[in-house]
Amino acid sequence: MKLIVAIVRTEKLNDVLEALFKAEVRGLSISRVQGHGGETERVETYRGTTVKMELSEKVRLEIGVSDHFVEPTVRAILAGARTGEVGDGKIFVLPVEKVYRIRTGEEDTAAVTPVS
Amino acid sequence: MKLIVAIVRTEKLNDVLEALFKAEVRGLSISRVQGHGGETERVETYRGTTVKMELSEKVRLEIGVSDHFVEPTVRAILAGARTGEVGDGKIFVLPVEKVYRIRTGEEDTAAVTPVS
Amino acid sequence: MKLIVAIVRTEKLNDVLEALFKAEVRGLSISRVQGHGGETERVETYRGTTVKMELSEKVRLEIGVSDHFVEPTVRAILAGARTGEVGDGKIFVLPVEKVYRIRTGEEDTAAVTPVS
Amino acid sequence: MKNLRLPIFLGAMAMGLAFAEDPEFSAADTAWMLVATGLVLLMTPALAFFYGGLVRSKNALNTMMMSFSALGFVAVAWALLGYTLALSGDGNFIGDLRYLFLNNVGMENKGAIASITIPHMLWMIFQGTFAIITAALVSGAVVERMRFPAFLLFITLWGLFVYAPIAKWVWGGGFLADLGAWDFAGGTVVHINSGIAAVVAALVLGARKDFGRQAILPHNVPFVLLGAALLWFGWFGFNAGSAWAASATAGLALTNTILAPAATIVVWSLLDLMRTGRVTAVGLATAIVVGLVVITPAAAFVSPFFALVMGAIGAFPSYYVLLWRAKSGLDDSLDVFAAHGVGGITGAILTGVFAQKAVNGLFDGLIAGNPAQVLIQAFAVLIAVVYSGAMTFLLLKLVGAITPLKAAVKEEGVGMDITQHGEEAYTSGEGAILVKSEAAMPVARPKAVGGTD
Amino acid sequence: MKNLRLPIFLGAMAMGLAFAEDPEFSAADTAWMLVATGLVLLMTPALAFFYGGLVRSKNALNTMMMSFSALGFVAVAWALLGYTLALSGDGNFIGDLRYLFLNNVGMENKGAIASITIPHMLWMIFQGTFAIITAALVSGAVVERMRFPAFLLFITLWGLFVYAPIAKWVWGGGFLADLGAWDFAGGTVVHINSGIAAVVAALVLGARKDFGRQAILPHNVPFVLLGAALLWFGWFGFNAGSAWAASATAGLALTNTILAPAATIVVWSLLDLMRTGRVTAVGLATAIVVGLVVITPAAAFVSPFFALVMGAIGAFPSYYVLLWRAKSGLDDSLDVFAAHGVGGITGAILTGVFAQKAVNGLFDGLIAGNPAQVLIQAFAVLIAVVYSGAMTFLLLKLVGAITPLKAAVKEEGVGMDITQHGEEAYTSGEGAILVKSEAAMPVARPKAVGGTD
Amino acid sequence: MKNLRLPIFLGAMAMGLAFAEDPEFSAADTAWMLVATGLVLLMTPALAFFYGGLVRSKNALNTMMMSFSALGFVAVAWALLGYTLALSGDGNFIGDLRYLFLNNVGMENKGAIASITIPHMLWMIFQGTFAIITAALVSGAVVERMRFPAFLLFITLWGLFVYAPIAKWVWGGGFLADLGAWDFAGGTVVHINSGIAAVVAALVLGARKDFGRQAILPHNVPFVLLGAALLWFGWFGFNAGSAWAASATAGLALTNTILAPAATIVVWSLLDLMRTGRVTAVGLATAIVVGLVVITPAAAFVSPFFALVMGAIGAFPSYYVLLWRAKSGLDDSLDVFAAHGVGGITGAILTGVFAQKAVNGLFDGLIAGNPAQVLIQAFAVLIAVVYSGAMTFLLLKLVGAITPLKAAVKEEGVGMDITQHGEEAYTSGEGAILVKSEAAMPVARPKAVGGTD
Ligand SMILES: Nc1ncnc2c1ncn2[C@@H]1O[C@H](COP(=O)(O)OP(=O)(O)O)[C@@H](O)[C@H]1O
Ligand SMILES: Nc1ncnc2c1ncn2[C@@H]1O[C@H](COP(=O)(O)OP(=O)(O)O)[C@@H](O)[C@H]1O
Ligand SMILES: Nc1ncnc2c1ncn2[C@@H]1O[C@H](COP(=O)(O)OP(=O)(O)O)[C@@H](O)[C@H]1O
Repeated sequence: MKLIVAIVRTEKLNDVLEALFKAEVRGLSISRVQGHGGETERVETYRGTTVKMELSEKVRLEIGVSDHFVEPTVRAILAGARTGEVGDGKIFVLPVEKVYRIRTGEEDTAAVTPVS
Repeated sequence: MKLIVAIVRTEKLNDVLEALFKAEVRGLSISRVQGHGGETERVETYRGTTVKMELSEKVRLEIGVSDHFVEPTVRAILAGARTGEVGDGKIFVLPVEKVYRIRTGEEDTAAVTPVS
Repeated sequence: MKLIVAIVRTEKLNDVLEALFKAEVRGLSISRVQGHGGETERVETYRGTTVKMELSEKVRLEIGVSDHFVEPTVRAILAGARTGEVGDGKIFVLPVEKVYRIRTGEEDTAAVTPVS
Repeated sequence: MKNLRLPIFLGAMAMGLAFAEDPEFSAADTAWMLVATGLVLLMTPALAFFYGGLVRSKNALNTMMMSFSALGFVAVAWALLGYTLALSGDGNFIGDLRYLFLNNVGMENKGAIASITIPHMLWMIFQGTFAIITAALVSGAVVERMRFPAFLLFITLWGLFVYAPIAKWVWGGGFLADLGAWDFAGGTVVHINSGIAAVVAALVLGARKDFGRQAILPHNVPFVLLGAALLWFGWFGFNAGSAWAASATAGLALTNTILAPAATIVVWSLLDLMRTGRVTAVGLATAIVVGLVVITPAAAFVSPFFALVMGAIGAFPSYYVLLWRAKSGLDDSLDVFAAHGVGGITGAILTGVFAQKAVNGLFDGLIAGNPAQVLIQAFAVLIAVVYSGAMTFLLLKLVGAITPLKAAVKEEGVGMDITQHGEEAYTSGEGAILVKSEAAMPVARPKAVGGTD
Repeated sequence: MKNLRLPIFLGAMAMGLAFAEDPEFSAADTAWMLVATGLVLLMTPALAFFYGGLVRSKNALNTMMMSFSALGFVAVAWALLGYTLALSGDGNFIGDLRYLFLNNVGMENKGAIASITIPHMLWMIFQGTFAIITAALVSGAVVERMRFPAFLLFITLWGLFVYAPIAKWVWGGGFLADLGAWDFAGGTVVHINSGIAAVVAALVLGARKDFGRQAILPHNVPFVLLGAALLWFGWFGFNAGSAWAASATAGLALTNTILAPAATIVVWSLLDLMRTGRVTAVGLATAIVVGLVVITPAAAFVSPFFALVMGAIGAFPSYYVLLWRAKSGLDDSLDVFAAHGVGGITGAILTGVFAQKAVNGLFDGLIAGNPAQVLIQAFAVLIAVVYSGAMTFLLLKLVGAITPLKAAVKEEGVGMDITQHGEEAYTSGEGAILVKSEAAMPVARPKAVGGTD
Repeated sequence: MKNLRLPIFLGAMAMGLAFAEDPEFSAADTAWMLVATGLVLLMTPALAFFYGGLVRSKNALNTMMMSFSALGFVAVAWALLGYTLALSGDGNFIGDLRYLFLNNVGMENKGAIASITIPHMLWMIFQGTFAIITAALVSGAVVERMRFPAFLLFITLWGLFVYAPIAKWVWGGGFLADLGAWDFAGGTVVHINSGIAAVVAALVLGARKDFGRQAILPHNVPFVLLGAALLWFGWFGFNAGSAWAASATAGLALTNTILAPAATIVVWSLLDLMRTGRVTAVGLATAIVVGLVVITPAAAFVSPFFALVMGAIGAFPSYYVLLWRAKSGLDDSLDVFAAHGVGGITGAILTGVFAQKAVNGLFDGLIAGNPAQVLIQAFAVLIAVVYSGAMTFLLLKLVGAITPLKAAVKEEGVGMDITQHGEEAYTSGEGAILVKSEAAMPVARPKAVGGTD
């Protein structure tokens, strides 16, 4: 079992979701984050105050998958999220010791296999 | 040391918190996420535009615990978050290599044991 | 490769970012979370309803680093985030199996080394 | 708004002028009443923000829509039928049908019952804006759980069969007017009426599933303040417009409509400060509304000094009823009863206390040596309470027999915005897949071959 | 606003009064027109919220700024030049320069063309508020992609060379007025004009990069409702103010301005309910605007009952054009055409149907036995459509030759607020590093020695 | 608002009419002043949104409450005492107590000092709305750090002992009026006064802990725009209402109140564009306010063309002071000084430059050959600056001796909404545990047996 954490561009989220759904990845959670990376900075001005914005809006995906699903999931994200310009984001694959499906109490692989 | 990540229904958050507090789990962080799972989709309409909402509001809990606390914590979440209907969410247990309490610099188990 | 997850006070974020930038840590993502810890509770009143607020606003940082960067990163966060009062937050260091840079497909250490 | 049996005296005596029986068209009065009508219309969207800010964000649109839809459904019902039921004929209980479908409602300066100096149709629509806001007020008791189609049907009927008759009794020369009960701008007709209907509706609907179990907090307090501010602004049309003229009476009403809520703000803030050590914003917004409600029946009947006194006194009953309500089992969700019901009753009674013929040219209250007026006021309150309560109950039962009143518990959980309106108040568009043709809606997960979920 | 060739009759016949040739200053009319001017001015910020709520949050400020900047640029252009082009002289096509730079625009109660009872300058600025809102309306078609400097240049020119001439033809005693086409408060001059300009602008600019590919959802529906409510409120000044007096005509216009949108709300809600099972909030807000647009040309020409009918009928074309547009390739992003163009045409034609001399003292429509009026109305619509379309196209090409019209795709992706204005609508201040001196802006990552990124 | 020693001439000469000594009640003037009073009252909530949007979300309610509470505390103080101090008697420095507790403030059309054509009490409350907004304006300098109870005490006293005397000198027939200093609607009394008080308050309070260290960004720019729009709308009542009649003077004031800010918007936008390449929304909102402030003292004294000129010129000083202030150590957090202080001084001086007797019937300025007027204006400015500065200092010291002025650094960190009001502006209700009985508040962590934290 792995937990895949990916940071992608906000505007690519729809493409990523589509790619994931095509790859039969059905369970995931997303959240809005702000990221700092190689992106060029933005300068904003509010009345006399000038600020440099170090953070840009990104979306974070969190996907728990069984081991043989890691590969296709990562591939789907890479395909859906890439623009080739600085700021496309990162994918992290973390080990998971245990997964539970809250509804049934099922564990591990069973917990992330969709009910048909 | 483990990090327990749980995705639960927004409306069950209060029950989960209560269950956790009863189980003596005192340190945790939550955030709002949007999840995709087996839930039935929602169709929304804005003027002429019809959209299918693939994501529903969920809450994500992140709880760092010492090893012997994993079991009661998971049990508390399962108890507090279950409705039995599709969409109840998942729990992931991740290994943690090191924990620090920022205030004191304490490490590992000491870092997650509450001061009395 | 490690993933460092840190929960810090909202008002210390700017200090933490500065400390991290000084330590040459350039890639990170942050999100707003609400935390429960040893902080004193707040009581709020809305019309006749009195509530106890169990959660306070915090910021969560997520930083993927190569192994030899763990130490300076943790030190930077500890230095930037500490006030010494209850509620300063925690740092978790998680093992990571694989990292990808979406833009190039680069993996692992290469994926988190900035382009010069 | 004044007792139609005695419309001439009010202005005449207060201003020291004598009007002829059939007054001439007055451009000045028309100028003011054009504005006043616009102001009262604005109160309903204002209420939408006041109420909408107080609910959880998943129910924000639904709550606002309850007010906004009144601007359509109650207004049309008023024009076609409600107006003639409320403000025509010599009946003591209900109007006749002479103005059905706006028949005979023309541009001449002829009131439905009293003589007025503005176009008849302007007067008709000015009165219509009162019907709209009154119906919208009731919604505060049933937010976060009432099904929207049932609500639409309910307020349309309520505007016709609860609001219109009470308006007839008090303002249409009906039996309460004959009794000598005074209600300048709608303490009884608008506020007590809606406040009691709210209690009944809350009881018939039952509580929200989370009520008393979880903390239910306002999702946007600035919207509550915006609503309160625009309500106050609109209330100038409500109270000073009820003089139906740009008269000294209107000036008195407007002055009082500033001073009374100002005094309520001060007292409410001090009560808050003493009880919890902190003045609350939701409290201050509530105080504004309570002060406005309290002065409404008395707006042109008491002197500015007594308006201050009424505003100050009026803070107490509502403040404490509100505290009690939150602990009680009654899920009058946005405290329509505490603010409008209790505030309206306080105002109606205090009108009987502080009215002075020297000020209003019409009648004296307790402090001017006429204690009987308090009893007359109390009697009118009682009648309104009983009728509004009973009829609201019957109408809800009727509507409930046609279509379910209350959303399913699960729908309540998801939120009324999504389930009743298929919309969200605040969206980021994430995870929203565009449906290109309505016929073939793509489904994302037909077969589930292994994979993850 | 009425045909300036026949200004006296309207009030005179409707009210049964006879005015002298050179009317006296009227404080009552001035009182009303002071308010009406303020109300119409408020419509432009109201539009900013209506439009601003409908776009994505990354474009909220840019969208609002398009309206707010009209309050500066179009207003100044109007005062210096637009007014004299639109409303002076005996020309059939364009004014002369007698009021250039506000020369000869004084405090006496003398209209530009017609006799009026209010100060000349008040009339000038009242008319100016119409130019502002009309220009701002067009922006709804180009939001989320038009570069701001290009927009500023465009609307300034558009106010002068598209709005002013059409105003001259219809209201300034121009050739459309001579033909007997009637437009009380701006169905043709304001709504058809801006609706057509919107279509052309949408075509010239081209679609947003995400249009038809992704769901683009309103980021703040309460703001949409707030905008709709304040538009309605301001529209009382727009329609009833177009009587230029606190007359019975104004009372009629105001009454109709409440009843027509009320009827549109009801019909639109029922259409929504029948089509999707749910009444939508964005739909209701749209219905308010459509109802207001439809009644605008007819506001003081039809009876209140027919205002209800017009509001009800008017819901249909806009409702279905809106559905069609969303599926089409036309990125008229906020449906200016469906609401204002289609609504305006519907209103202009229906004015020719439901007008009654018995009501307006001026002319009859189809139902009163004058079918020709429908054709005259249609002809005026056609002229406005052709002129507005052609000139908008030319002006956009001209502006585009000076400065690029459209933001780069990447800028669109980041959002117009940041790229055009260097601001965000909602900020938390996180990750914002204060720049102390503008000269030496510290750069965070000069050298990249290993490390992480 | 005009110099009370010469009240009759203004209208009389401007309109070419001659009033009798004791003017009759005018329904038309009353109609307008009812509206104007409502409009000025609306400015204070408008300010709450303007200011509230500019602060961080953790201080949004506190900032708004500073304005909203003025609607209670300053209003009550005005009615009971302030009015009689400001606008009664023949004194040159302070009023007598003839109107104490609203004694002798009746419905007759009798001004406090001058003859007027509207009810006395309406005039009293119209003036009261000016006191409220002036006190609320000061709050912009102390937001995000001043303790709320101290603020309540401070503005109540400030309204009585700073605002009322200056109002007496300028409008109450006091010594500045005698000198021939002119301030139509409050450039000196309202804007310079509040702007200087703001500087002093910022100095006495000291800076916010994050000031100059972190970027402090506006949390909701749409609210800033909403506030600016409603301020503009309300300002029509402020400026045109200061004619106290629906006169041509009012028409002039209203026209200028549209044109001046329009010109300021244009100039400010171009300055922004030239300096940073981008027009900002916060800048545009600020420009609206600055333009309104600049024209306030001159509203009915200069021609519309010179109103445009004043609005255009007026942009410069405020624009550059604002830039300077942000880099300085002065934490006048929301730039009350740059907008109101500097704008007010610019306006007062320019009134002495562009006034024309041909327009206002009262006095000439520099361009009409009377350079002395500039000096007189400057002298009045000086007096207001000195008095307002000194008295504000004393009052703050007095209040500070009774209760601490400034919140603890930690409270500032948590935010003023939670610490001062026990509320949050935007809540989701998550993690909020309902406290059922106030007595026994359950505590979540009494014993800490191992476990986690
Ligand atoms: N080491 C990291 N840890 C966590 N998030 C990161 C890291 N590096 C980058 N990110 C996230 O990815 C986003 C894009 O990163 P960036 O380095 O600009 O992209 P690229 O990989 O194209 O060089 C950042 O805004 C941030 O949200
Ligand atoms: N594989 C997964 N990885 C991350 N989050 C998931 C995953 N599967 C489900 N979730 C989260 O759990 C929520 C409920 O999941 P769902 O599959 O509908 O529930 P159930 O377990 O009852 O079938 C989803 O909305 C999503 O937020
Ligand atoms: N075990 C934990 N798991 C996850 N987050 C935690 C944990 N303990 C504390 N936190 C986060 O850290 C914040 C501060 O924790 P707290 O225990 O109050 O601080 P301290 O370490 O100073 O005692 C909390 O609000 C919460 O967001």
